[in-house]
Amino acid sequence: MLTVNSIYERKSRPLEGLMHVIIYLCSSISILLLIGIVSYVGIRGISAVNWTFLTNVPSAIKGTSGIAGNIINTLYMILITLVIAIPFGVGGAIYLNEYAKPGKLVSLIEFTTETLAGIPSIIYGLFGYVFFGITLKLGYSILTGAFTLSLMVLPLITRNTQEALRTVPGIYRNGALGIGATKWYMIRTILLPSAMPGIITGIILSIGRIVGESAALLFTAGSGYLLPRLGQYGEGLFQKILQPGGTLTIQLFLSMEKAQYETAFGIALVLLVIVFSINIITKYLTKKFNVNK
Amino acid sequence: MSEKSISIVGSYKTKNTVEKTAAFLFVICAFVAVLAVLSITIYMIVGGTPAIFEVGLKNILLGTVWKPTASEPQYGILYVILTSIVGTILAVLIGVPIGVMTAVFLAETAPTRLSALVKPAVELLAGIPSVIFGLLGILILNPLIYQLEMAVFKDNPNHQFTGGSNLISAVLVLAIMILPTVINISESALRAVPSHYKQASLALGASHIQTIFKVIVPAAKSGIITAIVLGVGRAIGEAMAISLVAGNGANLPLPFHSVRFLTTAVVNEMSYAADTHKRVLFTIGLVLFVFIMLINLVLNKVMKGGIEDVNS
Amino acid sequence: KSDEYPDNAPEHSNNSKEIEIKKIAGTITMAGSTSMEKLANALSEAFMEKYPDMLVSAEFIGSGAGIEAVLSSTVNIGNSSRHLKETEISNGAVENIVAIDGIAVILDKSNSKNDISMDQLKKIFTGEINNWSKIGGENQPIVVIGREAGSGTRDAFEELLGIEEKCKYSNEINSTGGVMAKVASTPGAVGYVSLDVLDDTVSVAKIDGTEPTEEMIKAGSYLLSRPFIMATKGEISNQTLEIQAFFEFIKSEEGKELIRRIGLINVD
Amino acid sequence: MVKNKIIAKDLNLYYGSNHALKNISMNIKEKSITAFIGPSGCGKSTFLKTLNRMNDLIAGVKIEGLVTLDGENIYDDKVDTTLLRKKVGMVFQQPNPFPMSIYDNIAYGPRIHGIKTKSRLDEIVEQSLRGAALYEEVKDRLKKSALGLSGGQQQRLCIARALAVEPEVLLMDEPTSALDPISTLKIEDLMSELKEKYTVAIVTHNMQQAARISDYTAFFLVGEMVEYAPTDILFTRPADKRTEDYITGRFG
Amino acid sequence: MVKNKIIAKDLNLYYGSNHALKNISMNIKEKSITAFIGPSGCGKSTFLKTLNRMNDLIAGVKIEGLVTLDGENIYDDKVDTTLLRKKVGMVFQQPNPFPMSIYDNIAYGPRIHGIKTKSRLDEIVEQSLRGAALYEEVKDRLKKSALGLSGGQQQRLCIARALAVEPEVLLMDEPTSALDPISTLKIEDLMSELKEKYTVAIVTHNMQQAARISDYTAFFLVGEMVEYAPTDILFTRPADKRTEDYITGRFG
Ligand SMILES: Nc1ncnc2c1ncn2[C@@H]1O[C@H](COP(=O)(O)OP(=O)(O)OP(=O)(O)O)[C@@H](O)[C@H]1O
Ligand SMILES: Nc1ncnc2c1ncn2[C@@H]1O[C@H](COP(=O)(O)OP(=O)(O)OP(=O)(O)O)[C@@H](O)[C@H]1O
Ligand SMILES: [Mg+2]
Ligand SMILES: [Mg+2]
Ligand SMILES: O=P([O-])([O-])[O-]
Repeated sequence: MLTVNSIYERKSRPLEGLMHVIIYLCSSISILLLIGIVSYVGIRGISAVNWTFLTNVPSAIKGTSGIAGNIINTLYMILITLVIAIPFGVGGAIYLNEYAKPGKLVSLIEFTTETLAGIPSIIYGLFGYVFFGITLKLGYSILTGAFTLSLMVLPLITRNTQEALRTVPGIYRNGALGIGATKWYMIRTILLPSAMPGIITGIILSIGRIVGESAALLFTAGSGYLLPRLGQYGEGLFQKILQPGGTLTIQLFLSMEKAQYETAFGIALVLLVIVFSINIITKYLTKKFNVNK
Repeated sequence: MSEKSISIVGSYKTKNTVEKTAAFLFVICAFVAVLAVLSITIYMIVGGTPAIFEVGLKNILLGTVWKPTASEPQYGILYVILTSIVGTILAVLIGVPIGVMTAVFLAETAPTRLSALVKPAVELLAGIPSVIFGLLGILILNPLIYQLEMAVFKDNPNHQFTGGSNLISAVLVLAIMILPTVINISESALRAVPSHYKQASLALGASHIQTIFKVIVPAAKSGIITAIVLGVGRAIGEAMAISLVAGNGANLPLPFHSVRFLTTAVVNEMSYAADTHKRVLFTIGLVLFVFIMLINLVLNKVMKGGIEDVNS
Repeated sequence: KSDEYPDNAPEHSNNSKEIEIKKIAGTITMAGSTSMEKLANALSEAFMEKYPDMLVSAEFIGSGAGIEAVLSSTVNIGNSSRHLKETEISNGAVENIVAIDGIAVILDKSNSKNDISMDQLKKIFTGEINNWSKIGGENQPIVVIGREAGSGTRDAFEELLGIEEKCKYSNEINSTGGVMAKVASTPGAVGYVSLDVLDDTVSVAKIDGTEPTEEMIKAGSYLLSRPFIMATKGEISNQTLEIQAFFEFIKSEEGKELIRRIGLINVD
Repeated sequence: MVKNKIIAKDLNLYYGSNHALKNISMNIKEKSITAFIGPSGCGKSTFLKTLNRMNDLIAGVKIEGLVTLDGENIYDDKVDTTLLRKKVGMVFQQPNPFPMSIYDNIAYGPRIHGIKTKSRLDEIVEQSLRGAALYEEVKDRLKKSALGLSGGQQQRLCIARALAVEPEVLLMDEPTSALDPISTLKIEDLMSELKEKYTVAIVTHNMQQAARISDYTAFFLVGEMVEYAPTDILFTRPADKRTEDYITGRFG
Repeated sequence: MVKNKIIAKDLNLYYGSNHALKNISMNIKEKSITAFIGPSGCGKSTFLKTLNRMNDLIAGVKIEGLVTLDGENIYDDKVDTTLLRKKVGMVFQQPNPFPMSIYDNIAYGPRIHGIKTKSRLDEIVEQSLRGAALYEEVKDRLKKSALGLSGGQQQRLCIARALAVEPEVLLMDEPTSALDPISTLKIEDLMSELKEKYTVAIVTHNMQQAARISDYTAFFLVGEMVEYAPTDILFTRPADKRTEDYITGRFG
């Protein structure tokens, strides 16, 4: 059975062919769907998007609508959430992968991390408001929202970082430690750079989650759409963090509530562009710092 | 770097401090998740148990009628629980294989150019708010499913038409929504498999497909499982989109029934509910929460169990 | 927070002259019904225009949550698109009706039947009539779209028709916009929404031959309407000067004009 | 007369702009051991990989020229590379067991090529492990992960794995560089046995090894094949000055 | 009299239930080369790793007994392992360059230990690369990734990297098994130079190598140290029958 004569005698492998078909079928389905959705949003959204839309805030009196305030709030939200979540997420992953001995504790942490990933946004919203908003007295504010979202995206960052760390070959660790590097130094110089692609995946997914979130934010960051008042020395930019701020998605949600679908799709398109740009920038940075070439 | 012999004992104090501090900080980071889950659990229990005493656990869990605002309110969520179970399982059964296969395609079989084009689109999709998925569901998917429904129940005067907002639509929307998560994470995991596995397999005369499914996918198993777990999490936790397309009737989860998921049960009514109604919604939240814990436990046991013996 | 009011209130109690209140500075916070978003945002914007040192913010978290928030003194005003419940009133919430919202019955555009009697409407929503052909329309199943339990719109609609607890919805959707989209895209669908969101994606049904317009509602010939409430903890007169000024503003001609402009009906 | 199993003709290979193999022409004789020697980086591994098209996997590789196996051009479009690689097996420089059990590692190839019966697989696994002088050491832990083996054990496992598909040609890239003398001797003995049935090509740094086991030796230098001759001739009467310098250690 | 740099006393090591080192006692002399030989899986690498506590990193390892460096117990709780490992450097069986540039690979260790000046680093990098007989080959691409080097080049890079921190003891686990004879000879020469200043312990499969370069040789068998003696004595008049069998290839 193991003998074949010519290397040209291609065996027919029906299963093989079938698997190919399945792969192509599945990927066509998802790719077409994904591209379809993106283009649909683009096409319906483009008519709503213009300069006024992008640079104004809504006013019932002047009858203008616009999302400038929401764009700024969204950027605030992404930035602050990531600033909070990345250190904790990456740090947690490092602990799990590099320090902790496999056992009950690790299982507990991994289990709770996964549980966090599964908690519905509405519960985050209710909890976040009670805990950060009321107990920590932050009220409806961008910061309350960012704290809440940090918990939501934590698992994305932790898990992806962990996966990435897991694939860094053990021989790198030995090499560094064998020269007398401290563990922390080894982590900083060898592991983190090698794990960067995974961390980036986590960040990209987190950004997606942050900009796409509505239920959790409605109850925590609220829906303010006004531009930050700059203040004399720009201190308003910091004060804004403690004021309510609705992200684009909140505004989208509210537009949808009022059946203003064109505005909703317009905002969705803007969101796509923002997510796309952030992804591109992140990719560029990864490539620049990628060590695994 | 003195060449004089220094003792290996007890010097480099600062280095040790840095080291210890780092280790300590990492522990703290790792415990954030535990603390968060703990606090949320307490919050949910505090919020969710009063209604159990008021209404009775049996009446809530095994009741089949949901009429929270009636003069004689009924708070039965059995069908809602069933819907969440059935709906999530179906969505995962559809979404995960498609997602994983797409990841295989992108990581292994697609021409580099194509995958360079598709990958950003997939990542983009992760950023589309669920509301939009719901809206697209209403505008595009529901009408299609409604036609199917009308064809199936043409001569059935007793069927309550859902206008396409039913279990089928909800499952399809959920399946689509978990795609980006599953694809992204699985693809990264597949790409991270060391190339020498692939080489070794090919050198034994394995075809590319055999190599993919017998070596590469198993080697990426832990990443793919993470993808699935996060995908399942997203499916269970999703509310905004399916509340628009599922119909939200508290009915038995049959394909053409308008159905209500645990999440939508909470989200839909939380904003306007008061008193017992509101407390019951917290109880539903608690049920959902327990549910998520159970699923994670099961996934951890079943799926991870398989990996350990390989890596040990 | 609320305990401070009695101390401050007497000082300004006879104070309603604009010139004096023009100086007021501070914040007013509202939270509550999403249906009232347009109203709340318009009022706060106009109010801030008039009193530039004021900061008025509104959150949209639902009527129940809004009233809860005002009762716990988290916010100053709770916006509710339904009447307050007895428990809420006994806890100290006061119902201040600021505007009236009409409820329109909507159909998908392809539906040729657009005049429905009150009685037919009841039967449609209770499931007695499940095909348009039974009331002279095409042979098309009726898809009944409603709002979620607890919705102000739904409460009002069912109460006005006297069909509480009897409705057989095939869909319960938790937003006005969702109902609009669903009805617009589903042949044979019927639903109800706030008057101020109507657009040309759906057609509006006449009820007993009457169209839902401001005049008809005021004249009492169109029956489907409900109040928009800005609840306070304790009477308005017991609130801070700023909040009193806000309510003054709503009742002023300027406020009434604004309410009319955004498609709502004034209380009087 | 000995048949030419593999013929390379005017073979050139480029890694991007790096011209890694220059005009290599060589006939590899059937049922014999051919050794490739030369300093690090001279292209031995690269040349070996052209013989079963493992270089196909590297992006940016360009290959010109001809390689035939039993007279069939292996770079022909019609070639089924899986069949080619089944016939031309390979053991790599660095041990690369799969992350699965020892048993499954060995059974991997046979299973792929359609063998499913347990008893037959058991037999192949045992035979191949014995063939690679590993059976005794691992027979009690066949179901344990192969990643727990020591470096040398891992490499022998890889050899066993390659043998399990019964190839016609076996390419070995420094297969014994991670092995101790005992195991090395066993593997060398094995190779001598194998050449009764199979054609073996081996890259080695160990000139004694080349001299000891091979029938033909090719000497490479910076991408060129300097000399190719029967082993005894190459080591005793090298035609090229550079070969002589290398084998006498007078190089560089 | 030659000082004992490292003393191991009644050392036992377990990988879980696998008793991998059994009662090893050995004095490693300062400024000399000690070779460990023995068949695959006998515990050579494991023993080597106990000398700079690299085994600490493996979960489930239990170590009993004593190892001292200059009289200090290296398993004492107060020991700073980073300092220990700076003093006791290591080169691994498998080349493991870091995923960074060639320059940064070499500068990695010195930087850890506090050297920041560019000129000093440049100097160390060049010196170390020359020491590992790699400088000429890579001098034009110091800023390129080290992962692009061939196997042999990578291993020499790792040796250079270890030299760059100027350890007192250098542990080498088959450092030349991936190298061609020319590079091997250079490394061997280097080791002979190194022992002027450093203490070197090397695991090797190549008995000729052990005989050629080492001053003392230890022969291991299934976790036991069978014999430990000056190299010329061990290879010419082994005290133990098993040693004799092994070195004459009459084993197994
Ligand atoms: N994947 C690759 N991409 C680019 N260049 C490569 C690649 N693999 C090898 N090279 C280069 O091709 C040349 C030949 O490499 P090859 O690995 O064939 O050498 P070798 O003779 O096997 O060396 P060694 O004895 O060290 O294994 C070297 O200069 C090497 O740097
Ligand atoms: N990490 C580990 N976990 C469990 N067992 C191990 C581990 N590393 C080595 N062993 C076992 O310990 C024994 C000694 O291994 P070691 O690597 O020290 O052998 P060696 O003499 O260096 O062999 P080689 O010459 O093949 O490198 C072997 O039986 C091996 O299987
Ligand atoms: Mg090579
Ligand atoms: Mg070893
Ligand atoms: O005002 P509602 O959204 O509750 O109808």
